[in-house]
Amino acid sequence: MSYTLTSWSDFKNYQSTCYRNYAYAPEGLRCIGSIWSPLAPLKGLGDDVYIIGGEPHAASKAGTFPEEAREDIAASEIAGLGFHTCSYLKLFVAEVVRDKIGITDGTLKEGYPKPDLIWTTNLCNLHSKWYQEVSRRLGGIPLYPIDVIGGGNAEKDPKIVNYVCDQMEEGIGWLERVTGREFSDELFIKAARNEIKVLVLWGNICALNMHAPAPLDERRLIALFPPAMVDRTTDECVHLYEALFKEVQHMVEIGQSVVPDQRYRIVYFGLAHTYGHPEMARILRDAGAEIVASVYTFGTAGNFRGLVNGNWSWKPIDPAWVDELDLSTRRDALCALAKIVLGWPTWQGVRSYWALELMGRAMVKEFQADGLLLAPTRTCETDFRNGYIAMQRIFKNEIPTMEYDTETVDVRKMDLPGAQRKTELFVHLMEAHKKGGA
Amino acid sequence: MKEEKILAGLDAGHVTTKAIIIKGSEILGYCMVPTGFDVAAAAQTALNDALNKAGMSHGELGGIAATGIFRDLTQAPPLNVTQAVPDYAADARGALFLNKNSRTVIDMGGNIQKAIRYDQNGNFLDVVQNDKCADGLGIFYTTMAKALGLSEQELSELALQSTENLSIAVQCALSAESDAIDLLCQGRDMADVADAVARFIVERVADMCTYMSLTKEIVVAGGLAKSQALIKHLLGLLNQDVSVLNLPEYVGAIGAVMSYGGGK
Amino acid sequence: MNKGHNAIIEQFRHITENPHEYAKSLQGKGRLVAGYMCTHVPEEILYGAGIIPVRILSAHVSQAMTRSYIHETYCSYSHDCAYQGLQNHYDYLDLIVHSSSCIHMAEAYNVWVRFAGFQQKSFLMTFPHVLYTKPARGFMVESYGELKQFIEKFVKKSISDDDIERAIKVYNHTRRLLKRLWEFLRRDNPPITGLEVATVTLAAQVMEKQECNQMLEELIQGLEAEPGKESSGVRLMVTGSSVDDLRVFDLIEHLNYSTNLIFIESCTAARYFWYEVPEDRPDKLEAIAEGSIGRIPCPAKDTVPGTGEKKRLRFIQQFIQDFKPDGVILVYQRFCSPQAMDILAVKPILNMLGIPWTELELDTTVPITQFGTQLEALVEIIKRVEP
Amino acid sequence: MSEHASIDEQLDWTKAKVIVAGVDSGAVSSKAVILLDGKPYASSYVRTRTPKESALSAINAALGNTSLKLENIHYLVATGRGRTQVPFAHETITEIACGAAGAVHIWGPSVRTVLDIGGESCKVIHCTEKGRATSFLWNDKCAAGIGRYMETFADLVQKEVTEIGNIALQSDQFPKLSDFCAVYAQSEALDFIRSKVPVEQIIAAYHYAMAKRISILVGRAGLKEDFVIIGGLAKNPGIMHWLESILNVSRLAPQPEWDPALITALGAALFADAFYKRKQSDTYHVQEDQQKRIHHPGSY
Repeated sequence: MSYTLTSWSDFKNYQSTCYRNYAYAPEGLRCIGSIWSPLAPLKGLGDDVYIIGGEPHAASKAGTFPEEAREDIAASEIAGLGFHTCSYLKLFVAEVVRDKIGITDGTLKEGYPKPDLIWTTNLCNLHSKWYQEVSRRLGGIPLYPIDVIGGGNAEKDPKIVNYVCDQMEEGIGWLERVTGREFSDELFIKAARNEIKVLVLWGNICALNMHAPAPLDERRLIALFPPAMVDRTTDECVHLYEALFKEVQHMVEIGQSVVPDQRYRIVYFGLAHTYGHPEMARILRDAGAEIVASVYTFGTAGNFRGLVNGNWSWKPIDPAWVDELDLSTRRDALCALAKIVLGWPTWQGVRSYWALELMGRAMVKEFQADGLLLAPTRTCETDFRNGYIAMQRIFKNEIPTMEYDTETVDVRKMDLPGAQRKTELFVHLMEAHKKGGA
Repeated sequence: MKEEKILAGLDAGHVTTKAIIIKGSEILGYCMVPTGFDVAAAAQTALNDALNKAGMSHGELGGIAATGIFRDLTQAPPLNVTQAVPDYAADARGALFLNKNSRTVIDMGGNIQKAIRYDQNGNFLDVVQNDKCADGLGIFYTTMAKALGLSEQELSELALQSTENLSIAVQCALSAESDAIDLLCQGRDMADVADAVARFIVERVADMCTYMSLTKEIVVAGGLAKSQALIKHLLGLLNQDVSVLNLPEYVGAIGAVMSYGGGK
Repeated sequence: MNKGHNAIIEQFRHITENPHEYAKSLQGKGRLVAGYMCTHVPEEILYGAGIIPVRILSAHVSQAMTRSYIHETYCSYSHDCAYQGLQNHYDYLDLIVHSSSCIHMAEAYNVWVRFAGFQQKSFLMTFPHVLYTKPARGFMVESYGELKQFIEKFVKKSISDDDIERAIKVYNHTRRLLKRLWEFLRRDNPPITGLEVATVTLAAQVMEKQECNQMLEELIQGLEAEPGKESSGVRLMVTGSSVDDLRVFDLIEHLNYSTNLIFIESCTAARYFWYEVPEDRPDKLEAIAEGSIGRIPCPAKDTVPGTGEKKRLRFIQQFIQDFKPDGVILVYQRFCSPQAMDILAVKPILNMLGIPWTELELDTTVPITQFGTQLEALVEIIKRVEP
Repeated sequence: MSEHASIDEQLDWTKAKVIVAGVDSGAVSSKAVILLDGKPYASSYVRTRTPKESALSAINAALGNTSLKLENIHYLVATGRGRTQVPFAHETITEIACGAAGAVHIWGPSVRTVLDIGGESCKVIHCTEKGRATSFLWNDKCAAGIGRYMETFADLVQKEVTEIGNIALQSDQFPKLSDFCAVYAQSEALDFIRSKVPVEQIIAAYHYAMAKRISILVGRAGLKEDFVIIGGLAKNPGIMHWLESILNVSRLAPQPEWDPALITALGAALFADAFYKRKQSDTYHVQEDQQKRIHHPGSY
């Protein structure tokens, strides 16, 4: 019998509340930017700072309003964006162009709520250009991009950690001057500890999937990680994930899972979620094939042991370590935050193919995978789609490996017919592999 | 020894539907018709024509095995299809039947391309398929032949006479077609343009094949396999020995029969 | 034009057509040669250590086979550079150096290191993506220091401040000479064509700079004394991504109407040399960083913190003011996102300046007659051709 | 589209003072238009194999079995992608300028935006009331070949290319195909067979997808009314219907006596007429500048 999570609706409400606050808050500061940037510095300006992150917003808009999303993307191409630019970007800028915003509670608000400032990063060389376009179209919104460089082992490289800390230090000065507000170190340090706590907790929740049966599957993880993306600096967010962590630990103790039939455990490397498409999900479910580990949901908002003397490990970090962290000064908090962000698997895999390979090997081993599903995204600059090509070569001889040809939110570029053929084949290959014992 | 059963193989593909009649390991008759967006009708016509060519009637069939992307659509009455086989499984079996020591088949079909590695019993071990931008290469080859006012065979023969190595965009059929037309408008020799078109198609297929370790004895199936110009380039790009199966476009249909117990 | 500088231009052209032969001739004289793909690599540090940096350029031959190394939605420039490595065209290089560039060129570099045998003879220098902050400057200087240490180990001898200063002066001299060469095109009837200047600039990127400076000085002296050509045609300026396919410039100057290619704002032309490193500074790496920050920014590294402004647009408007083009040609690599997002902002500026423009989408192979039609249509609009 | 040619018997070319012609050597088809003292006398539409050969067969088809010979034509302007391959042309002008001139000549001075959907490319041209092009936008590579692939699609559904446009009008309920490029739309259309989508709906979906892609190009270039559509695909009612409904703008009604595919060739003939008259009155200085034949760029 499949287990149903009790805290499911709290997650949905938290995300919708964040969006409604951003869209309808009568006063306070509206801030947009990439969720790949450290968010805690914004909370040093006060409790009334409402955030929308570009990527989760575009993803949830496409999920909640598929037809609107299709029109958004056409509108962005009419507005002149490149035909091959990132479709998250197109969808996000299109809401500015069409002057309406979609909210995860299913409502569409006419009139795009203009942000007061943009706090972003430069993960791919497009991120800052993404928000340059929003800033330009809304008459010049102040924008601060943090260059996080990324790359394997970055969180252990003092040069990169200091570089990110120095930029955040300068950024805090900029925030004060641009908003005219006092920056409260106390609020910032509390927000920083929450942010680090949520990221570590999420790592712990994901790592529990190493068990058999894995308590959660990728479809649930994808729905449970947005709050950690949209605003992970609040106490409620920490409580949400602490409650979820307890519940999932309990599921492991009683051997329960949201998807009990796990004849085939799949590791998933990719941003796009074509497997979530009803047709693909049906084929996998009918064969008892479940995605138990994914670099996207694990690696976008989760921290793990990571690179330990040359090898990657998806084992979690003890949440208690976060409470004992000495964050007495602003610099301590900044450095701890920089290390956590630089530690994200997605940050490390983008610029270092060797780190991505190590992550792939570790995930296949630690989560006892029967199959590896790769989903390179057609227009995403950050996506490690080159890494997938090499991974396909490495893993093809070890376990069944299948590569989709897909896209984040531009359904026109998803190869759904091909994904269907490849999913059927993927299941046959796993059956043959298991039977042949090869 | 019991009289061998007479079996029919149906391969319902995106662009063409193939039918073949086999008794034991002897091919009696075959026919190919355009699918034309109506799989049941195409399957019916192909099977009837194949039976006529084999001089047989529907009743004498011991069973019909279907494969191809639309295999389940052929199971509509009046055809009583007894078994449906995935296309990659059928390709492997069919290729092995036509060439005993082959271990890899590259199927260059009308809309999709795939490469299959299999063991000595014809069980598939690994399969790679093309991505969306490489869809429709077979259709593109026919379009280009028509654009140059040639048949597909003539396009291949013309390509073999090419003297200069021209490049056209490698992304997809659309950009290749637009670049090929551009070369013509530059006054380029048609043979060179035909050769560039052939090389583009094969480059797209060959690069897909490098994802899989290509075992010795590579054979080629699918409608495009009949064009020597393509095969010449495939040899060059894979720099491995490659041979074309006879009746290359019927490999799937033959494989369907073989995986249904035929060919003993 | 007298035979003198025609011969020199021919020498430059020969080098662009046979870069490998030229590089091997340098090795024949006992010099070490290092390749680079992204122009943020500080060539002065390599040159100071006696290594000759040469730019890795593409060959414009279709290379579908690179789709099993680099995803197909990467720009054709990255595919082509990767293809050159996989085809072992550059095996003779003693070293390749890369700085964290746009992700497409980073992947081209990765292919060389993983699959083309450059594992042991390569160095990746981390480099900032947002250049206009104080921390970025410090990060750059630290990165240059790391590169310097690596090179010193590689050549097994230390690089003194004087070595780097000499290199800075030689490279600044090349930059000044190239600038003077391009300045000829500001005249109404320039003594040299845009295609020839582009050819010389491309050759300069693969040459030993002192030898290049001598040839440039001789060429410029010859051109000083040269009266301009007869009536000059429509003045066209190119701006956009890297273009190392000289056929595009050849086409621009050989349309059905007489046209002059008067400027190319691209990373294989102006963006490569339109700056100087401050000389005789106590801290040489600091000076190189200051020079690098003052360059025309690459679209992948062009965000001014605070305003989110694209600094490159200031340079483009300045070039339009100085070179007075009648029309602008926007070139962009297919699948290049940073460039596509810049073109979006350049078009309104050109419309406000009332300068007609057209876009050319570059790929491995370019549709010459379609481009020819677009360019001639642009000239017809400028010349107000009507029945 | 089948090849055709037509001649206006009432006109007698021997009495004409000025005989000019325009040849549009397109990627998919070649067209020719002959004017006698500015009045349309003959026109032709032939399929292109190679531009050189097809341009000649186009002008010969237009000349037809009249006694008018190629050498009697005072001035001939070639246009289209293969215009440099037309040896008997006095001059070449791009299809951007010719499209604008032809459209304004037919539909009058209110025209400001001309959409030219040829076999290979798709261009949006802005022009003045005098038919002079002021700006244009060419399709990107992913939108190439929409015209050519319409014919390929017709072959796939085993129908005439002139038929499928009307069939597309029969259904307005259909699942959506990818409208990013013709290859995606074609491959997804083939996959609709799996879910038994009726052929009429698939044809309508394909037309909607192509119209949507073209509408994005028109929106990107900017549409100022009045709006006209020329080029071979303008004869496809399905594309026209969806294009107008997506853009929410109606084009000026097509002129019954003018096949939209011939308008660019007409524009070339108008240019030939103007250049010939100017050459007579010798007031035109740009002349020698445009005489320069095209030089073939370096080898590949």
